Amino acid sequence: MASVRLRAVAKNYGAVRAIHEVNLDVEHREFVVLVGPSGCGKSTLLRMIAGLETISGGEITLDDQVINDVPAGGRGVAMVFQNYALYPHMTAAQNMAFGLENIGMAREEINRRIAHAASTLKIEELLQRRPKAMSGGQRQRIAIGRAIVRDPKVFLFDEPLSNLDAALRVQMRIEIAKLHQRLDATMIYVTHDQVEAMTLADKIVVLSAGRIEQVGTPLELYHTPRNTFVAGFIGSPKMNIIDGKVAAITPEGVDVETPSGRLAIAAEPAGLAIGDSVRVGIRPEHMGVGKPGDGLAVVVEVVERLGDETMVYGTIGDGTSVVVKLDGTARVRTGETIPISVAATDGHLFTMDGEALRRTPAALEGLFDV
Amino acid sequence: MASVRLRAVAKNYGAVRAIHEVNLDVEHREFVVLVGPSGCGKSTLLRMIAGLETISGGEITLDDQVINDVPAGGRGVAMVFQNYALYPHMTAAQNMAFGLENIGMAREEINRRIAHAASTLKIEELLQRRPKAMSGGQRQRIAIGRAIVRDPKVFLFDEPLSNLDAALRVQMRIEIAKLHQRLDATMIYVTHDQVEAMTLADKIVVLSAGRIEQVGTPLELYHTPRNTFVAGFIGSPKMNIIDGKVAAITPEGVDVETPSGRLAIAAEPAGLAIGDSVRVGIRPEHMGVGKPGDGLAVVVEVVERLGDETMVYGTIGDGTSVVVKLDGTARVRTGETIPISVAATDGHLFTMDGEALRRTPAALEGLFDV
Amino acid sequence: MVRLRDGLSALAFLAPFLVFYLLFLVYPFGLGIWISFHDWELVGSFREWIGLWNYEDMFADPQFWRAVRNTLTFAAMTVPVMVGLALLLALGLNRQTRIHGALRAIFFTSNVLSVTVVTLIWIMVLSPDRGLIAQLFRSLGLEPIAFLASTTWAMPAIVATTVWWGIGFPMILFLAGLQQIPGELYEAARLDNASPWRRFTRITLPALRRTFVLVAILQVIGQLQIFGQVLIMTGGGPSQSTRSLVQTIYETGFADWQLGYASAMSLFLFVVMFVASMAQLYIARQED
Amino acid sequence: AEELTFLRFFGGCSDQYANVTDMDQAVGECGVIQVLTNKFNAENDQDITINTQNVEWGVYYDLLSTQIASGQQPAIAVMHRSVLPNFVARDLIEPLDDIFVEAGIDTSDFLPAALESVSYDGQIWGLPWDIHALLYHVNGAIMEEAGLTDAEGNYILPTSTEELFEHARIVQERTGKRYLSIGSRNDAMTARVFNLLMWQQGSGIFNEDLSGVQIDSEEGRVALEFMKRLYDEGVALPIHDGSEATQAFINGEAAVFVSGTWQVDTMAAHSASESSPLANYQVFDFPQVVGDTRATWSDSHMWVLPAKERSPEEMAATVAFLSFLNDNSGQWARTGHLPVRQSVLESEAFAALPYRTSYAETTGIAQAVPMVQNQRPIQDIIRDGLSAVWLGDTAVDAALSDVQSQVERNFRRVR
Amino acid sequence: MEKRAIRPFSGDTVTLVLMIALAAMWILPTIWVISLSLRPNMDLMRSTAGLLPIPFTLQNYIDIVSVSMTPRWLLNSAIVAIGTTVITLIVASLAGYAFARIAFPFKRTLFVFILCGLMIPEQTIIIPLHAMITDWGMHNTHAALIAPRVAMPVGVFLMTQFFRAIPLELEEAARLDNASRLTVFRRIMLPLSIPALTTLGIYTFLQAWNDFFWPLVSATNSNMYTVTVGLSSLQGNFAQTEGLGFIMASAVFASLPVVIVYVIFQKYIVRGIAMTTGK
Ligand SMILES: Nc1ncnc2c1ncn2[C@@H]1O[C@H](COP(=O)(O)OP(=O)(O)OP(=O)(O)O)[C@@H](O)[C@H]1O
Ligand SMILES: Nc1ncnc2c1ncn2[C@@H]1O[C@H](COP(=O)(O)OP(=O)(O)OP(=O)(O)O)[C@@H](O)[C@H]1O
Ligand SMILES: [Mg+2]
Ligand SMILES: [Mg+2]
Repeated sequence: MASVRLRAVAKNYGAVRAIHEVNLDVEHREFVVLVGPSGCGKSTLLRMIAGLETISGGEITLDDQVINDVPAGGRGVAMVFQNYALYPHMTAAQNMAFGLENIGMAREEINRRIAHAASTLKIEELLQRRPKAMSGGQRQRIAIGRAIVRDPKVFLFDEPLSNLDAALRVQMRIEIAKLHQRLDATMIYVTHDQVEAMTLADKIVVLSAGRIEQVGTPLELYHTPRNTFVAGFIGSPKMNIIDGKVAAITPEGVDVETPSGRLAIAAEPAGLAIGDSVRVGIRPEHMGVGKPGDGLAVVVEVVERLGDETMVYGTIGDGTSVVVKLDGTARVRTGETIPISVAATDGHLFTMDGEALRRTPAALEGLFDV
Repeated sequence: MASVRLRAVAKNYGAVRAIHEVNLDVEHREFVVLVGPSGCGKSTLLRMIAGLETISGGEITLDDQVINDVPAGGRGVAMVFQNYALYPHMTAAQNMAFGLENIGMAREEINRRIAHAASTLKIEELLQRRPKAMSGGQRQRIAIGRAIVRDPKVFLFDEPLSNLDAALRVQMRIEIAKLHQRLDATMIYVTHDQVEAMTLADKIVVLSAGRIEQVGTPLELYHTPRNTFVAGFIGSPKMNIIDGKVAAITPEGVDVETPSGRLAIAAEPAGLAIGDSVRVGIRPEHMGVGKPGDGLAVVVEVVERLGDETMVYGTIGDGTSVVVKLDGTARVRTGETIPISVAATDGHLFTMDGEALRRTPAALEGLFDV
Repeated sequence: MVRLRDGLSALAFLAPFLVFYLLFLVYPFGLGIWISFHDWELVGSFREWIGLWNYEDMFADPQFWRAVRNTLTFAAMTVPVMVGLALLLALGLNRQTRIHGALRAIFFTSNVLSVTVVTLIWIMVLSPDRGLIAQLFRSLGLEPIAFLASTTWAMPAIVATTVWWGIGFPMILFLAGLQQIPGELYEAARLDNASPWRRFTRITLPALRRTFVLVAILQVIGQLQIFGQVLIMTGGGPSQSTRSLVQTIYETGFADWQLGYASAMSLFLFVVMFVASMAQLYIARQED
Repeated sequence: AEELTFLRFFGGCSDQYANVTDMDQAVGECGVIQVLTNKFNAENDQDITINTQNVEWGVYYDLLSTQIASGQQPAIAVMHRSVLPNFVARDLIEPLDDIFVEAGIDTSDFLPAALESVSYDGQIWGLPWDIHALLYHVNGAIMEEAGLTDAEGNYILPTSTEELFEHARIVQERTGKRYLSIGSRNDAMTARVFNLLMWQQGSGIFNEDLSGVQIDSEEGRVALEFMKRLYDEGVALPIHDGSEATQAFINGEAAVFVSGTWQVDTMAAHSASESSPLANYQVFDFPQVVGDTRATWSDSHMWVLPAKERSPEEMAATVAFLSFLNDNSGQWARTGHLPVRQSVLESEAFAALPYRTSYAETTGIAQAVPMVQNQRPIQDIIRDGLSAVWLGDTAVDAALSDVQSQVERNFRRVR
Repeated sequence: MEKRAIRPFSGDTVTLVLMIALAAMWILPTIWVISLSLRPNMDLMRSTAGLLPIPFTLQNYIDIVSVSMTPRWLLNSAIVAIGTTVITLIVASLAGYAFARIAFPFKRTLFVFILCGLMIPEQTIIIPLHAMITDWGMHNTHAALIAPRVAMPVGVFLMTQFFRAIPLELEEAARLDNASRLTVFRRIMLPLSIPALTTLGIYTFLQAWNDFFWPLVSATNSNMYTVTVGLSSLQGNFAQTEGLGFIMASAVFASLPVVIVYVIFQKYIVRGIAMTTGK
């Protein structure tokens, strides 16, 4: 059992408030990913849980024990650092043993644990090497190994893959996913890479400027972002946001008049009146080429052909840039104007201050059934 | 006019041959992208064209003038470096002016050119800043500006975007594409990012270990890779390569028996006999969930849900890893075995030493019509 | 073609320094070896080739050996104190606050004073009737010690002066070394339950090994060259107990006029220092 | 206009005596020579300027040597008789016989001892300036307090080793003061006293024909044992260097100060001050403390012309200054030094100087180190080697043989 | 940064108090000497006790400026130290550039040959150097005090290391910009190496200013003394007795320039040291 709960946790650096009264529940065996733009407080939050940073306010509990004042070493959490933080003058085995020696564990038990971790991570042949003599991926594994041998209740990862190259990153990402399946531990993972977030998380926490914007499963965030910040942050290329005015309220949702045409969005019109300014959000992958005169008129500026996909970068009437993702054989040329159609159930609607309007049940149907 | 021709160009570093007699034609106004794995010689080739590296053998011509011995400054080429290589102690304007001052250009002409380049790149308000006071993207633009003011016949780019973050990379990529459309110049561009290669290039050159593997348009390389190296290099996630044996030769192509099922591939069976070992190549995006018992049986290990797409990592009978790209709502779970179907016209066939067999006309139909 | 052009421009860039280097370092060094084979006097024109006689004389000269012994003793007393204290200071002052910065500046500032000023200060501090320490002794009801007049205390007094003078530089070297240790290592160690002492012995010390070797080499080389402090503070006394090798070289050459003999001694010093630094480098290499 | 560099020790007081040309205001060695220089600069009619370069005397010869070595010889320099042979042997200074004749300097007016001290190899190398010797400076107040006075109130001085230690004991007992103040650490006084003690036994550190060293001898042992006993019994303080010993005497910490003629004027000045603990200052010939030969240590100062190219004008200017100095050498005697000219010795002015009668015999008993090369390093060896006995814990025999062998080594390098 | 707090030893107040105490001990002699320099000589003959300059006088400093040779010596020191620094910076950066950036035959050999010079201590060559300068008749000149210091290879080594760390692309960009070697050196490399030049400059300045042995034997004319030698010439018996305050004032006065240089540039010194010992 290892559940972590944050209650109104806050952090001040001098006069600067880095974290604003955050509440968060992490359940046993859950894989929670913290995402957000640089400087939003991801690392700070993680380090407070680890005990590396004092807590300015609120309470952190681990299995219902308040751990605010428990020193880092005693919390039963292990951390994998971005730059690994391996002890450079110790071999891999010594790196792993260090923490166990510090608590006076018997030599045999230490060796047993190292051997076990090494076989789990397939790093047996690295054990006698120093970090200097290892590749980035190997160091990463040793760093994880150092965490594993301590048999922690909670694993903390602070952007553990960001120093690796793209190919290795994918591979290590999958390894961490497998590790999570195998180990009986809770994991809290910081990243700014939203693919990592989407693929690893049971639950994603989107932070912005020290506050939680939204917590949910990857698909919840993708399909029902609570505001334009989350909508823009989750999904790549990011969701197109187009300003418009409410033209009609229909049983299926809201019709919006945009500078380049009218769009129907399957969203609840709660509080809206005709003529109100609103923002329409449409993901590039939900756009398609429609019939002439239909949907949005987009002036094509750049066409990128990626093989099975074609990315179209264009603008609409008021100059807003939009990105459209079409299939690999789409016939589009630079300079032409193409009609872009969007299914009403794929659209999102936001108020001018960015709050999402609830999508209709029709729009959500089937999305979370996987 | 600015065409670059390489004839049997070679480069030795001491005893190491970095480039093996490369032949390449770059036409006027063409956008040629060099790709290949790290260390394959992309930068070396580019730097030989720039004149920063001596040429150990062969000839480089620019507009039919041999330029082997012309010093770098005199070739009329400009280069944009990976880390920008802006002079840190000079303002943006001084950076741009430096090269022009060195050839003794009149002050007014220099100012005119800088003003013009600045308006092209929308960097007017950056001109008096030092590189330190700029963001990555802004620096990138200044670096391009420094190239533009020299009014070069050929632009060389060595991984110009690799230091930028993902979002900025996309934006700058588009700007470079627009720039190419606007300027009357030939561009040679090095990258290891195949998305950049696919989206920017008129012509891609795939290098491996100092040799050219294949030259062609992005779609040619995507649809008709000449060998497994190119097939693996172009497309993301990379093409799955599965070993098998020829089971039948049919009018439509070749049937291959793989460890996890039989696949039909629309490829010319030239020289193949039943029972020969072959390799089948299938791109993840061309795989779909088929009927039970049909196609390849894939054991699912990890499922990554990216919103509108689902990546499935699994293995087939002989342990080969495969990646399958399904749509966002695909119902797949870790641990289950799913039947993966592939259209015969989407498959590629290679001999055991990696040479591609020609795809049938039926397979290629319509692919290059866009 | 290119190589030739590069060669010429390299020559142009190097020439100014090479002129100085050859003329004022290489040539004198060679000349020193040449002189050491002569009975060569400072004044007048007497220069007679005597082969190895200066060296024979040197190895048989008890004065010379006394100076060597004093010099080695001095280095053996100074270097460990210097290295140890510098490390302690660096550890204690490795924080980026104003007060720590000010303290660092205090320890470093004495480093920029010249040897004459330093010795002037310390002659006064150590003076038995008017010195600072004497005042302290008297206030404690003790009889002040005439440090520089005592064969027992003169050397330690010079060591103290030297440490006071020179502590800043090794301290800064250690600070630079400390600051290159990534903070994450200590965080990892904290999560690993390491006590402060273990953090020090298992993380800090190993990480400082290179700095250690560097500091030690610099100190050994520097302290073997002790001259000004001795010349000014004790003149080598009392009764030769602090006479150093460089002082002996100075006096042999410039007071006794025997440049040949002095050259032989300075080449001996060179060899000692060379061997000492090579030995330390070798030890450092071994541990890698 | 000629500018001459004038290299000397005797202290730096150009600031204190800036523009003073009145000889009456000059006190001490430094004052006299400085004011003389000022006077010459002010009064000579050939537009000659003398630029004094004063050097602390401990490093004086190092500096003179390096100046000569680097071709930067001063026009005129001061020199001791003891180092003369080294400079003459290497042709570093000019012979002066002809110059004296030309300048009309009358060598026959020089006292024989003075003439001897500037002569070497049959030629004259310097203008004699003084003869200086070790004296017995006495703090009369302490002597009186200790009761070491005879019926007429004259101070009782020792005539033997035993008497000396007896006096020391008495002073210690009756006044709580030390008997002797003497430079004992890093101080040439050590070697001077040792030479003096050897001579009082009718010996010397070299044998008769200067072919050998006889420090490690019976006489040497007696001398050193005597010195050791001084320190062992607390008669003198071993750690005092020259200036500390001086200071101690001025502060009234010791009854007797062993130092040279050069201190007479200074001590007299101190004593003259009302509140000074140095009261009733007197000075005497150095008493017989060992052996049975009357002797005290002496050396002499002279002015030499370092060998170098001189233009006739420069030479003329140099000679003019030399003549001026010779004419005024009587002034120098005021410092306490013994005069070098017969005419000065017989002058009324000299006779009027205080104390001179109480050490009148010194001229007669003064001995100087023999005219051999390398006296300076040799005396340094003696200084350092012997003081190890009281500063360290070297045994007398070991010290003697150590010094003997070192001096022999040095002697070998003489040519 | 707060993170530093967890490094061993540096955090707690006990350490801080200890450090402050030690620093107080360290600075005490200096304060005392400054205080002595502000007291009248006559007063000091009686007693040197006390840390405060009571009675207070500036007379010693006035004497230095008006009557003593100290200003002259300061001028000599300044000429020598600044001359050494400027020339060293020029020749060392030129040579460092060649070693860092130009390919030429026997480069490695030559570099090693010059590094060997690092192993030769100043003291070893002073005797022959003296003989050599004597033969050239160059003693008692500023040039003789400057030249041997310029010959020290430390600067070349430092500048080579520094230039090597400047991205090669900058130079390549300049080559594409038609810049000659000299232009690259002057307009790109030199401006970029200002931190290194500052460090080297300060180091050279301090070394030259504090040099003792060489000026002691080469500058034998009191007009040519540097402050170090001049002060030591004052320091005889005189120091102990009559002119104590004056001597101390001279010492303080002579140290002021270096201390000021240090205080102004201290962050470069530290940075430079970190730079040269990094990795
Ligand atoms: N020691 C500190 N002192 C003052 N402010 C700090 C400190 N550490 C972090 N901050 C501030 O707290 C905020 C959150 O920092 P944090 O490191 O948690 O961001 P992050 O989300 O991890 O960013 P990144 O993605 O760049 O790692 C930032 O604004 C940062 O400037
Ligand atoms: N100066 C050099 N000396 C020796 N070998 C070199 C040198 N420069 C490059 N090489 C070698 O030449 C080969 C090609 O290098 P190059 O830099 O062109 O690769 P690249 O394709 O640009 O790689 P990357 O994608 O990592 O930039 C590599 O094997 C490299 O090790
Ligand atoms: Mg972070
Ligand atoms: Mg490259």
